Amino acid sequence: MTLTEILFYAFSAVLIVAAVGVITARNPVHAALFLVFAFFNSAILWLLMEAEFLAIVLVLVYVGAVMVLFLFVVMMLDINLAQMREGFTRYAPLGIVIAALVVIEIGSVVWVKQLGVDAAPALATGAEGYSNTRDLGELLYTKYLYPFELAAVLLLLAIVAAISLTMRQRRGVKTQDIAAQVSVRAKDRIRLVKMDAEKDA
Amino acid sequence: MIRLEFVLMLAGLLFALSVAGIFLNRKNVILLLMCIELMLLAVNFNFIAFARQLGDLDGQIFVFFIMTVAAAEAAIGLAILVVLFREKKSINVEELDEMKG
Amino acid sequence: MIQQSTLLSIVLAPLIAALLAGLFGRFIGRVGAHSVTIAGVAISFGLSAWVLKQLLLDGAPNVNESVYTWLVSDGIRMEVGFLVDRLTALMMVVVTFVSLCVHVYTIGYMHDDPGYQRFFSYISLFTFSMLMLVMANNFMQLFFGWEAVGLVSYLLIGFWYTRPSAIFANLKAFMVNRVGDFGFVLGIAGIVYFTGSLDYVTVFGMRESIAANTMQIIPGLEWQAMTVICICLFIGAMGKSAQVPLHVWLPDSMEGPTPISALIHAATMVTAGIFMVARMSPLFELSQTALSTVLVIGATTAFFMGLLGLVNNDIKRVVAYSTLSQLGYMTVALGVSAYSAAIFHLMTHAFFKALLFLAAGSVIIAMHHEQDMRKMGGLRKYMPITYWTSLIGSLALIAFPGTSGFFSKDAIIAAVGASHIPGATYAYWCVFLGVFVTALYSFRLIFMTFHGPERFASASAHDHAAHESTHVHSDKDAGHEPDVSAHNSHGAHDHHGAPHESPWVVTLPLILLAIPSLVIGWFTIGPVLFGDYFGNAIVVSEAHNALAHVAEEFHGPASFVVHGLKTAPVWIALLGVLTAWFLYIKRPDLPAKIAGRFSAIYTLLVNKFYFDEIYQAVFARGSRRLGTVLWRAGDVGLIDGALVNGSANVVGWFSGVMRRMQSGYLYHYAFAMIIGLSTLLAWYVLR
Amino acid sequence: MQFDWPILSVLIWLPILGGLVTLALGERAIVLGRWIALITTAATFGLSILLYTNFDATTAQMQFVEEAAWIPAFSALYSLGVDGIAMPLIILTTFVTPLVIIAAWTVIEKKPAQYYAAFLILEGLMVGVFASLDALLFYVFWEAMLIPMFIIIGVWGGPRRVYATMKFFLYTFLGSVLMLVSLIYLYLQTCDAGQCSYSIADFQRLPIGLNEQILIFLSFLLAFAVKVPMWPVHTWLPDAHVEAPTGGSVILAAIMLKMGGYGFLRFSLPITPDASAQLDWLVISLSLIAIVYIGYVALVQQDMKKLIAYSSVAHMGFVTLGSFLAFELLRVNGDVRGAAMGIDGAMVQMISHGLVSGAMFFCVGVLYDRVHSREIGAYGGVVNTMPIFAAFAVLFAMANSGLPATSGFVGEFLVIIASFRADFWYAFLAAITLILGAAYTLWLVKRVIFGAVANENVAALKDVNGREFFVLGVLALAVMLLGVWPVPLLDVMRPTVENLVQHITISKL
Repeated sequence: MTLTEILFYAFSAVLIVAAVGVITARNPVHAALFLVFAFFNSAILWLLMEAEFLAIVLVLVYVGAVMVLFLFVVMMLDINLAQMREGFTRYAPLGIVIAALVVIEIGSVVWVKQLGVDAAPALATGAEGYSNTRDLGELLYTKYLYPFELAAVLLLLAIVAAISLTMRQRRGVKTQDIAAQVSVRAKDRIRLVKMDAEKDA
Repeated sequence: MIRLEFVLMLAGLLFALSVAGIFLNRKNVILLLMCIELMLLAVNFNFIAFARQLGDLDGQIFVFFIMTVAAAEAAIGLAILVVLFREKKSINVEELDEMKG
Repeated sequence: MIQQSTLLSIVLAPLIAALLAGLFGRFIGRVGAHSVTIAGVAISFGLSAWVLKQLLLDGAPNVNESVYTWLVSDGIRMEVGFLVDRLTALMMVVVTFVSLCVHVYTIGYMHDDPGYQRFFSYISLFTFSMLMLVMANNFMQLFFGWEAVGLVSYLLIGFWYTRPSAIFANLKAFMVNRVGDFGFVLGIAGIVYFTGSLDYVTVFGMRESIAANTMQIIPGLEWQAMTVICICLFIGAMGKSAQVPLHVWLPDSMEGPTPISALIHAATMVTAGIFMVARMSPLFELSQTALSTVLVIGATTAFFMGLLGLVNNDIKRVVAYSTLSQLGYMTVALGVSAYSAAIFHLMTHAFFKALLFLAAGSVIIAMHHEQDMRKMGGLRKYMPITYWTSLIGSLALIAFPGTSGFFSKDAIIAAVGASHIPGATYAYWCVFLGVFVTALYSFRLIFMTFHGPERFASASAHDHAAHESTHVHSDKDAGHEPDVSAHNSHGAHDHHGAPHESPWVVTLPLILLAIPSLVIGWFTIGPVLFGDYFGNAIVVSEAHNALAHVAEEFHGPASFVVHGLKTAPVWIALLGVLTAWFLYIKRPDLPAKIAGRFSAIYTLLVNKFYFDEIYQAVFARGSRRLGTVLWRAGDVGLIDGALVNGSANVVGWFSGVMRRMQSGYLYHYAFAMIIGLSTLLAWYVLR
Repeated sequence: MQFDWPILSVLIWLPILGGLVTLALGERAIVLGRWIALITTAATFGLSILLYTNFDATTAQMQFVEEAAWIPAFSALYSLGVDGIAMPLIILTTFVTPLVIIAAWTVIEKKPAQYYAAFLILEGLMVGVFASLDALLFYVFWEAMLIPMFIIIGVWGGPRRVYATMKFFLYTFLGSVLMLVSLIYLYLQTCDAGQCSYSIADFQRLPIGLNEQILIFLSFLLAFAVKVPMWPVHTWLPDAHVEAPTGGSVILAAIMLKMGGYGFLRFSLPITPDASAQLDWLVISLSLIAIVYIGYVALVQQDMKKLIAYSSVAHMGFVTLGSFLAFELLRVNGDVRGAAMGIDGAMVQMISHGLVSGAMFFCVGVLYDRVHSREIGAYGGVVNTMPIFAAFAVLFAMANSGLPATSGFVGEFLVIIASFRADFWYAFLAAITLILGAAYTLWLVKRVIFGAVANENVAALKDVNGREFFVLGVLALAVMLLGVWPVPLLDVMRPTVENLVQHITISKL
């Protein structure tokens, strides 16, 4: 058993524990923190699997941005925890059955059916001057250029969407509406009424 | 050498846990979102493992895109959550039944 | 030689006049309207008379030519054409002559009516239609004319369209006629089926081949094709000529103005059926079954409809029932193959019945549009011309020896007596007793109207009691002639003043019609009835040529009269007159007592054998009920309710069930997705 | 003589273009829009007259043929042409539409520009249906036509218009989707060396097995029977008519119903002659049921438009009856004499019914515009206040009840005579319409037109104005003309009809 393997099993165990923590934590803040922990573990495991760039991105983007966002939201909102925990275990048996089913399925795929995948010639990861980041970059900017651009647009869209969803017009703020002022017409302001002259009683 | 089978099992366990999490935390939208993140993580494990096994970086590219989408999803999901909370003063899923037929 | 243009002028002159009066009535005014239509009909009459003279005296050949091809479909030509032989020419003269008289008469009768121009337009249009009918050389045109006269009759019965009874009557008339037309069309279709032609001459030429065919209308029952066709055609004739059981429209048609009662519902249109059967004699001769049917129906009409004339008090209706009865006589004549006798009676009847109607109209004018005979009486001295002319008409009607009606009717009775086809005995008794009935109601009319005490002055005082006790239906269907405006304008005269003779435009036609009513029989019986007047227009097979037996004893009109005096019918008729005199002059209290004694029969007669009620219940109400059931249960209930909206409801119900699955809870959807996914996966992986 | 310019395309697209222009001008320029609508439709009618005058009545060939690639991938062609069956129907379309425009001149107050535009576009599409030689093109026009009609009933209709439009749309759509399946099947059958065809003429030549024919026939039957409409798929018609505005009812009755009859003659009979021979009893019995059953139903209607709608169903029964006589004739008599007469009768009946029922709906419209009621009970004695109108109404009623010298008589008479050759009882049941038709029509006339003035609404009626007089007068002239001079119509049809009869009596098995 090599060091790599030992590390893999160790961190795998921790990752599982962290995941269990995420789904069982009483407090959402704790859950988020468990998730952060899980991400860290995953990053380490990815490093072990020679996906250095993605490991770094996971930490930077997920832990640094997404999870912080989660924490913000969790803390900002006043969540009634007691209500949330009601009936926590109601569907637990079903959930466990389904989870077990998923595990059995994957297990059977992996162990029984043997996947039929032979190890291909490994990447020359050990070679001099090899960089996972550069290889990925080359692929991204050549073969996957259009998807990459699309992903960028997607993110932009997400930004715009998130802002437009959460932005709200505050009432009682006195601002000018230039368009409304310009397009106003005389008859909107004054109404001429034709009336008979007053008659004598 | 990390064996492919073990990575896949790890991912499977992770996935199963997140499924169980969805069942457990069905009322709390934030936790649901977190479980989805966890699920995506499990998927990413698979991609990375296969990328290594097959010596093909395309798998890692996929992970990259999945993370992009996950980030966008989290952003919008949380934005919706905020709006929802503003409206309902709660994020209890059981109160969100307006889509009822 | 008769030119095509002459014939065209005969039919088109009234049509053009009708169009002028109808479309431009507002511009040409009253005088313009009656001038132009009278001119049109006069041209027709003049030319018709000339055509008759050509055929009769100058030996011109028959005309049979097509004028216009209406359409050709599948090789069958449908045309407009003229077949003018002596039968046609006779009809043309009768139609145009009566029409002319009625036109003149109308000037007086409709003097105050706001629909003056319209009326003239209609009667001219009628003249056109009737001429097209009689001059047709094919079934198509016959049917055209047939329906067109029906249309004009519809319009004219409903002429006073504000009166509920009038528009009820015209709808009824049209509907009953349509029942006849229904048969008629089937008959025509049958003819086309067997001969592939609509042309008379072609069809008659192929009559033997039709007769050789049989049809299975009801499976297993072979019918002679000719019988089917003839009975179908005769159903048409029953409708138009008001034979039992399709007679119900004719009494009601008296809702129309009197001139058209005279023209259409006595003299011309109703005889179209008689004319048609006579025209089709080559076909009818080949089917004894059809002839028997004709005979029995005619005989029934002749006797039983006459009975109804005995109890009615409306002067026009009495004349109408007598028309029904006389049409029955004509039909009987057709049934015993005495076609020429039928046409002869048709002609004489046209004169004297038009005369009677116009005289009744004259009385009605004098009585300020009162039609109830119980409110008349003693009019003889106020209206001498009307009295004498209607007396002539009545004498002709009862077949008083020497009058025109005598010759025609006696010939029919003799022919029936000589016939041996099935039903002839029944028919003989019907026509024989019918003579008595005819005499009784005719002179009942004369006596009640022109003789006896004057009941009109005091009429208004006690009219209602008498009215209701004896005449059950008077308010509903007898109606009262005037429309509002006419009544008012008459009201300007002294309402209770003495009646006076009608103006010359009314009396002139009376006199003009009285002359032929009286004398025409003398001149025409020889050639028309026993000579070869009709030539090959009428075909009678030797087997049932009843008239030939009568002809053997014919030695000129005078001896016919003398011979007639020796036979029972004349004396029966005189007995009828005496009875009428006894009941209505000598002992006016007797009729009511008799009615009381035989109240069952009396009620039956007053209610016209309940034909109207039965038809109303079975056909009118029954159809409506059937329609409602079909609509409510079939369309609305079954098709729309069960099938159309039903299927929509099933979809709705199913979606309602499915909708409950859409709880709206996010996690339900999530669970469903996850469970579904893992199940699918399990099936895929573990199978 | 054929033109060197595409006259049929012009007939289709000119009104559509006019409609788009009217639509673009909008409600503000309604006066201009109105005139554009009128001029366009009048010009279309004028051009369709050219179609008639230059029509070669000696041949059954398609004439004025145009062909262009449309969807090359499916080898669908934009191909147009007319024969003796389509041409009269096109003229009927172009004849009625201007009258609808005139009748709506000042009556429509709600969004008139869109109203005119809908009718103009509808006209183009309807001409397209009759002129298409390509099945796919036909289908596109056939379905597209529903849209303007849907809008017309749905926007300008009566109070229950939503129900009526949904019913109308679902009914007709349900009917025609199966037709599309059949058309695609036929298309696939035509494939020869990779070259397939949507041409209707190719479909007609195609040999097909009996079972397939029966399926195709049934799918066509559903599509066309709904449109005709035949019993028992007729119940959309009364609702649609009742709710539709006057113009909508007129077009619906006058032209759209004819699409069903046209479909039978163009598709069912020639494409599936053997199935037609097998199943003609079905069509004939449904037709006879329609004639008698619907006659009774019409009798008890209280709503004028409903009554006329039901009478339309009964009259269209003659169309289907006449069209399907050929096979029975062949069985009974061993020859097809009378078949052409039946089809002649069906065609004349279609044209005549277009004129007469259109006119009757116009009449109801005239009354409705004044009193705003369609109930028979709301009227009575209209003749007192509207004599000219009454004259027209009686004329059209007479035509509706099949009086000779009006167009209504010709078709019925021909069909009755032809059906006698097939079976006495066919003729017997068909002839019952003489009685029932007269009963419901004249009873309507009696209750609405005749009688004393029933109420103050009727007393306040004003007789027809010049515009209404023109519309009714033109229709009256057409009805009379066709009644006394049907030769021009029958002459142009004859070769086509004879060819059709010949075609359908040859087995395709």
